[in-house]
Amino acid sequence: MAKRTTGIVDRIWDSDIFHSFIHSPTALISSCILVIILLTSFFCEFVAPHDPFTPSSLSLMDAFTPPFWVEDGNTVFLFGTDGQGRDLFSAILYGTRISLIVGFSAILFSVIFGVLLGLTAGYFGGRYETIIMRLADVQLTIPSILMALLIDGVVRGLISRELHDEVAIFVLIFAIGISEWPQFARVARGATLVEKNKDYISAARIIGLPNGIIMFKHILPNILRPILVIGTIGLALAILAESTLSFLGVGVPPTTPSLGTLIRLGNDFLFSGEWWISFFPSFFLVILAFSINLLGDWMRDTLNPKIN
Amino acid sequence: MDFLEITNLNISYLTRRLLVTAVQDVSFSVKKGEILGLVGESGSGKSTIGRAILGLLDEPGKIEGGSIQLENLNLADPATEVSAFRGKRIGLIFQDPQTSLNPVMTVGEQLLETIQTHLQIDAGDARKRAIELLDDVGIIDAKTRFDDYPHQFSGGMRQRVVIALALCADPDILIADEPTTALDVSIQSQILALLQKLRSDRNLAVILITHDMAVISEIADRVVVLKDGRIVEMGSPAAVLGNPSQTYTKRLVSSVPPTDRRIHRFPIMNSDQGSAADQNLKILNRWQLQKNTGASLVRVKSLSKSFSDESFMRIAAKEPVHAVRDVSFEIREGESFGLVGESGSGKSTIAKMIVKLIEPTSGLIFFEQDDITTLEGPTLLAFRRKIQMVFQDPYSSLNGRMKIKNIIAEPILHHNSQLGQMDIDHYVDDLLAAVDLAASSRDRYPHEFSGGQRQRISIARALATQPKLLVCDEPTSALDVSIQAQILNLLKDLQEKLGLTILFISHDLPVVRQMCDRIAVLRDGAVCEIANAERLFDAPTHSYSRHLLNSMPKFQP
Amino acid sequence: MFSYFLKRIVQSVGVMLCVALLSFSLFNFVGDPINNMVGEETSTEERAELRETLGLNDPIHIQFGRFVANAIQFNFGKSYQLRRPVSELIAERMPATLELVIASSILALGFGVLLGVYTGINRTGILSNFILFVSLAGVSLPTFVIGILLIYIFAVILGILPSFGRGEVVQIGFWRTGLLTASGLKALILPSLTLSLFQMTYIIRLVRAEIVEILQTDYIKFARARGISNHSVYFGHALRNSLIPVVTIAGINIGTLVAFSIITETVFQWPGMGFLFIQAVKFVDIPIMSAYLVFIALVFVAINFIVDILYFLIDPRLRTKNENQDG
Amino acid sequence: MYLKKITSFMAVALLATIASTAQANTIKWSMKGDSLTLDPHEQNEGPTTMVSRQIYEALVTRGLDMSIEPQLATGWTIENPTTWVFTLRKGVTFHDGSPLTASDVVFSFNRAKSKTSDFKEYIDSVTSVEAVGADKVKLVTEGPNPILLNQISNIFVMSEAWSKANNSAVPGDFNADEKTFASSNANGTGPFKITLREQDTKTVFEKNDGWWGTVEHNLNRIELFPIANSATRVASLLSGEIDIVTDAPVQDLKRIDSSASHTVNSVEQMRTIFLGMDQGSAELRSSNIKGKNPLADKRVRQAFYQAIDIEAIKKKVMRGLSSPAGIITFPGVNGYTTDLDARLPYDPAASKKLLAEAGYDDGFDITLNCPNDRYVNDEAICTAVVGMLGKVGVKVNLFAQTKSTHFQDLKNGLSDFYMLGWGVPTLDSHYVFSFLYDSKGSWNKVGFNNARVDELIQTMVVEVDPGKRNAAIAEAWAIVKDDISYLPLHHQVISWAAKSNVDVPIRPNNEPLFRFATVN
Repeated sequence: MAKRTTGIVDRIWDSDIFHSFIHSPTALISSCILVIILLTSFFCEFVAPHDPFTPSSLSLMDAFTPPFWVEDGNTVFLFGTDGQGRDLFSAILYGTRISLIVGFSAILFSVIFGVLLGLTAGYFGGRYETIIMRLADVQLTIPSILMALLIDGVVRGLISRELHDEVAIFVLIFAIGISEWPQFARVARGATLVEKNKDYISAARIIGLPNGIIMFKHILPNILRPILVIGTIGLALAILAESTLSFLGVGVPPTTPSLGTLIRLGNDFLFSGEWWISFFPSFFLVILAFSINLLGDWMRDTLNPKIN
Repeated sequence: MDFLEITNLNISYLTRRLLVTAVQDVSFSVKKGEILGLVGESGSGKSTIGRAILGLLDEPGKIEGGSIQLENLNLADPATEVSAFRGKRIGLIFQDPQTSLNPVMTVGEQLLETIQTHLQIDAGDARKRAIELLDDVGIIDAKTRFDDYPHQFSGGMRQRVVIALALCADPDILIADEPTTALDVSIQSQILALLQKLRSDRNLAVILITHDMAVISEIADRVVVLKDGRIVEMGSPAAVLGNPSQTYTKRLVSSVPPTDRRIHRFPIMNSDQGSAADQNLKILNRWQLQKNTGASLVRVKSLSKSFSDESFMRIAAKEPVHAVRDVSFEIREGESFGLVGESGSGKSTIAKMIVKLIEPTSGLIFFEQDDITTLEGPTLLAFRRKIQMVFQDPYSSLNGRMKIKNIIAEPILHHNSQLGQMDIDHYVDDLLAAVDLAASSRDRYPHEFSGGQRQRISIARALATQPKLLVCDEPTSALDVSIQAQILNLLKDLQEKLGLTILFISHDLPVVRQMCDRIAVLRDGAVCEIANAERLFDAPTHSYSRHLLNSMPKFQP
Repeated sequence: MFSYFLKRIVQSVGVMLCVALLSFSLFNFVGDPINNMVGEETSTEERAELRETLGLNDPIHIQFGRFVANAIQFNFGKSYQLRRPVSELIAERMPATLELVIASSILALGFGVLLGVYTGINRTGILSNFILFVSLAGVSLPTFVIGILLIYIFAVILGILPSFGRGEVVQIGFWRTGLLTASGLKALILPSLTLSLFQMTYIIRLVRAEIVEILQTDYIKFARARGISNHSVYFGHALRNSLIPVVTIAGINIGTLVAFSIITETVFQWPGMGFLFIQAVKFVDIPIMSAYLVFIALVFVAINFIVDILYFLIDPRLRTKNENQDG
Repeated sequence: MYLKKITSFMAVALLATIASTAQANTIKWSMKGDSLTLDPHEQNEGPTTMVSRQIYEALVTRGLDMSIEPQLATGWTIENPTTWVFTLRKGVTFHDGSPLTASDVVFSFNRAKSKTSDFKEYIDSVTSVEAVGADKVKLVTEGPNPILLNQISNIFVMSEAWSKANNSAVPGDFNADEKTFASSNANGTGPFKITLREQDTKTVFEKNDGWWGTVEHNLNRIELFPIANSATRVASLLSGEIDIVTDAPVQDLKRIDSSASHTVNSVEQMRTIFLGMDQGSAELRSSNIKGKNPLADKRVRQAFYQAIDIEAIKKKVMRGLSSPAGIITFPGVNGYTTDLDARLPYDPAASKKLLAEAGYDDGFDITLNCPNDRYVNDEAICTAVVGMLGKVGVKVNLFAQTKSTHFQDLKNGLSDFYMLGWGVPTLDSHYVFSFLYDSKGSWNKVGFNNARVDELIQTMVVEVDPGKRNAAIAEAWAIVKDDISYLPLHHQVISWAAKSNVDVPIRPNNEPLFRFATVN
């Protein structure tokens, strides 16, 4: 019966992946949560009840309003406000967007970079491969967080402090991205080595196809699955890395806070009873990372259980 | 009653979409001291039965009904603690000796462990017994090999170790699941001999599960033929294979390549697919046929290839492995030339060099008049067009992410890009027709096809450039005999019609005999003898050729 | 085998050189080293003089050579910010970090492998599913959040564990240890737990995946077919084969812990190198940064080397030459 | 061998644990940063002096009530306006047992005047120091100095013999990283002596049994743990690991106070927080207004002033722990009056109007430079200011950074609009004027330049008749207040949080005096 399927829709509907997806509660729930978070945060201008980042719109007298269900909280500020009278709910939406942007761009950067190097290294082999892979080793020698800190430090040294705040985001993206590429390069290379020795590649070469076509038309589509999986898990890690750096105060500036920055700012109020200021951003961060991880976990099990 | 009796066994797998019945109403029995052959093509459920007896069915396999009576115990009954009998009364041998031993334990450890699990004897005795076992299965100087790790044994030796392990608690019955499929013929014959010896020495009951009629016909006392989980017929090999009563068995038997004579085509009985012979080949219209002069198409002069891994970080380089040593031969237009040899004989390496996948270390290869090592640019492209290849593994030889039409159209486009979309589509259809595939296949993906169909597809792809030389590297060794017969027929037809020259590489002597006009026998990368097929099989001159032919299992119904 | 190790050593040296080059360029190209060393009032002549005496006019490769020579003696000059020799600063804080890291690696590896094997063996059990779920949550919790949480619960609400510092320390030679006093050990609990949690959950998942994969191999099936008891199948066969990847993980794990100690130390006021490093980054204190970088690299290289040796002990296929000529 | 090592470890460990357990009356003290050096002349910064103050003593000092009282000197006579003679206390010994002599005092003054000393400014008016007999010291100043006693209360006395023996005769140059023995060791005459020093980690003081004074404290031991992370600092106070925190974050005071076993003491600190507005430059660096300087227009400065809702800042940011300021000086300083300290009313409407009059109907851009780790909630205050100015149409970009770089920028004149806090160690208005209003004042970064004020400042220096001098001060204040050359925010209130059973009297200069502390 599998043979009769033709239309793309049918094929998807029929595919085991889709089937196991709609039959895996975790995958469904997590992806629903993700979709919601993505939409709300990317359209936060329209979703958010307030605009938390134009100072003139804030009123200091609103500061430290607790969440609406706590006494003397009100529904104007669902999750209450921070020390500047900023609506936490809105701030979180905006913050989430920044975290996501940084996470996505960073992972995209490292995927492209890593896969390109890994693919070519695996395909051409020889000296080139050795060099690339040694580079990857050296890169791996420097843990991501440390790498990011270093780069941030270097940038601080190179450009003026005012400028630094403006480029902070790009520094973050680059820093996190550059420190993640080796794992993609390794996986891509590994998969390439496997595919490269399969007969369909030999066939392609006997036909006389140029290397470029063989690599990108034949090999690349066949090694995307593992990349996708570690990419997803990498995304969660990237987001956490971003928030960690922001927490350490070397991330995005407080004027446009990411979740990590919000947590850092709220952390000062942890003992003063204004628990919500640090709680909600942390909560959102964990939910975000968690649902991405759940999805990645499910992918790992269905797409290819082999990689770890 | 017999020692092991299986009655109305039903086994089924519940997959996501439907309940697959793997085994249906199977009943047979084994006596002590007899070898029962379970024979059938892939999917016939023969291995499933083997596993079921040991209660080792893979998830989600389940015994639905029937009984497996080991003397007074019903192993099929979930209540009985089957694991208590594993290894103790029933031994199991796996197909691939490479993977069935734990790589990080010495064979000694594994033997001792097994022995002491079943027999209450102290380490000393256990060790003594282990070494005896190794002796029995023919491991030379077992005492010292005792402490070696699996990877230090050759494939044949490993399989002997596996057998020794299966015999640790000397069980009354041995289930051998394709015990020789992964091995070379010469080793295969030794292992089979060993099984026979053990059977008689220890009065073992042996269930031999295999797809290889020849093997069955050689050593089985009784044979059970399975198809789709049902028993087709059973009895003595002579009776069942000699004059089968069932059409399926007939077809099966008839598609086994005979070793003693060369037949023109394999008789395909009520085959679901008609053969290319009946219909006229549309691709002929495109094919510019020229008379085969019988002049030499490929000339190989003292060809050598040695592999040495050079990574520039390495301090001490290993000494290179000589895969091919000073090989010379020529292939004439229109003939089909065979390269035979056991694994590691370098036959595939030679093929790769001829199709210019890898470069020779030394020596020359001429295709038509030009030295292919010098080719590049347009001349290389022209060469590529004239020589194509069909590979062994039907699963890895097609890009799973591409539709069939694109797979086949790719070489066409690459070699004459001026063709319009229409022409290409027609061409693809014609090619599909040429290999007896429905035009509807064009929009499907490889995973939707069976192994045989995939081989047809890769043949179609190979034909797409209208090559002169078709290199077939073990094109059928991954297929069931009946499918193999069809593919071989197809190749024969195409060669006839299209005047193809074929370089046929195989380890399977009967197949080679059926396919090839001239044959080169290879061993450790060197040519032993080159001769006409008939001559070689009737009167081999080289000792190794003789050895090969002798150890090749004869299918004599 | 010897040549193998020789090769590894050469590679390690190569890696170290690369890292050295990195931190060297940090030194020379991030800001003007002179400016970082002297105050504004220093005259241009003095600067030129200093530049000469520091050999900043020599060709770059000579400078690099000198840098490496110094680095080997772990001489990275003085901290721009704290105005003290970097080697001294690092040496002062290293024990704290190492004790923290070692403690948490023991936690992470111990529990990680244990639970990993457990969940790998009974894949369907409720408990193991629970463990997996929790572990996934663990991978999603940023270290600093965990830290804050633990402080809040154990130090503030329950008040049973210290929330900062190392407690009473004992000086032994240059090493200042907190492992020998009750309060020192108590102070170690929260930070090491915080630090290990992320890695632990990570290891659980990796080990599990490994075990699951191995349990599907032929030799495990064959072992079962021989009637080998579950117990020895799991611990005799599966575990031993899963050791190789576990060792790799362990290696990387420890290195990562060193890096992540930065966060933990900030949250728990742990007087270690990470804390020092964060300050260095904020003040662009290049000497500390590059020294720390080299140190980390050293740790990693050392670990990798040990891992390689362990491979040899675990995997016979590396130890003995492969005599199998067919296939 | 190996075993031996182990056992010796154990022995040490045992001792350590015993030591740690067996202490009556210990105070565990914590603050954000550590003292940068133990050398009392090497570096002049809050925490450093706070530590030195417990170990070292000066000729005169300020008591709990901040009034000048004798310490190492029992009394002094003013022979003529420029010559002071101090009589030394008898029977004073250093921690190493050696007695205090006049030559020690002379040595210390010269040491404090040496090039590498960070305290030389305090006594740059002192031209000569000499011993008169064994127990008298004569100070000669250039010109009369009404605030000499204030100044010398910060000059600690060291042992000449000890310093020379440990080649610490001159303080190391802190900025050039010269460390001397005295930087990490101490030998004073004070009520406590250092027994353990781990920079940035732990410092242990023990009771000096040989102290000359009458012991009013009941401590055997003080342990100082610097904790940078304020959350951790509070946590450790609440969890009882720390007895007193001398810089508790205001937002946590409520919670700390609510805990039964803790108390919070607050007092107005001798520091006023204010904003500087560059009115001197021809053009602002960070503004979109080119060719002229909006802040040069008093109306604009007043608009800024009246746009700021100081009460909101007090309530929300400072949690009530601040007192709004009208001038940059505080009660207790000579020249302070409550009338001067009254603010212009908060009035956004008026503010808008003023801007319009000045021709900035739709405001302008400007950058506010702000420290983020110097004053109580400094960054939060700035953020609030940004919001409030935004409401009257001035678009302020906040640039907050760590104190060292903030002050650098300030010193290099890179800041148009900045936050600064000012204390008055001498408790005399002159200190404020000479630094902030003198046209050549080293901290006058707003380009305030008023000939009359410069005159008056001169008067403050030379005028010995208190009446005339105070008149000058009053006039000066009137001028600068009217000019709104700075935008005063509030006087900082400092709060110490401690366990209820620990009593350390709080002082407006934020310096604890543990010799008055008790534990019960």
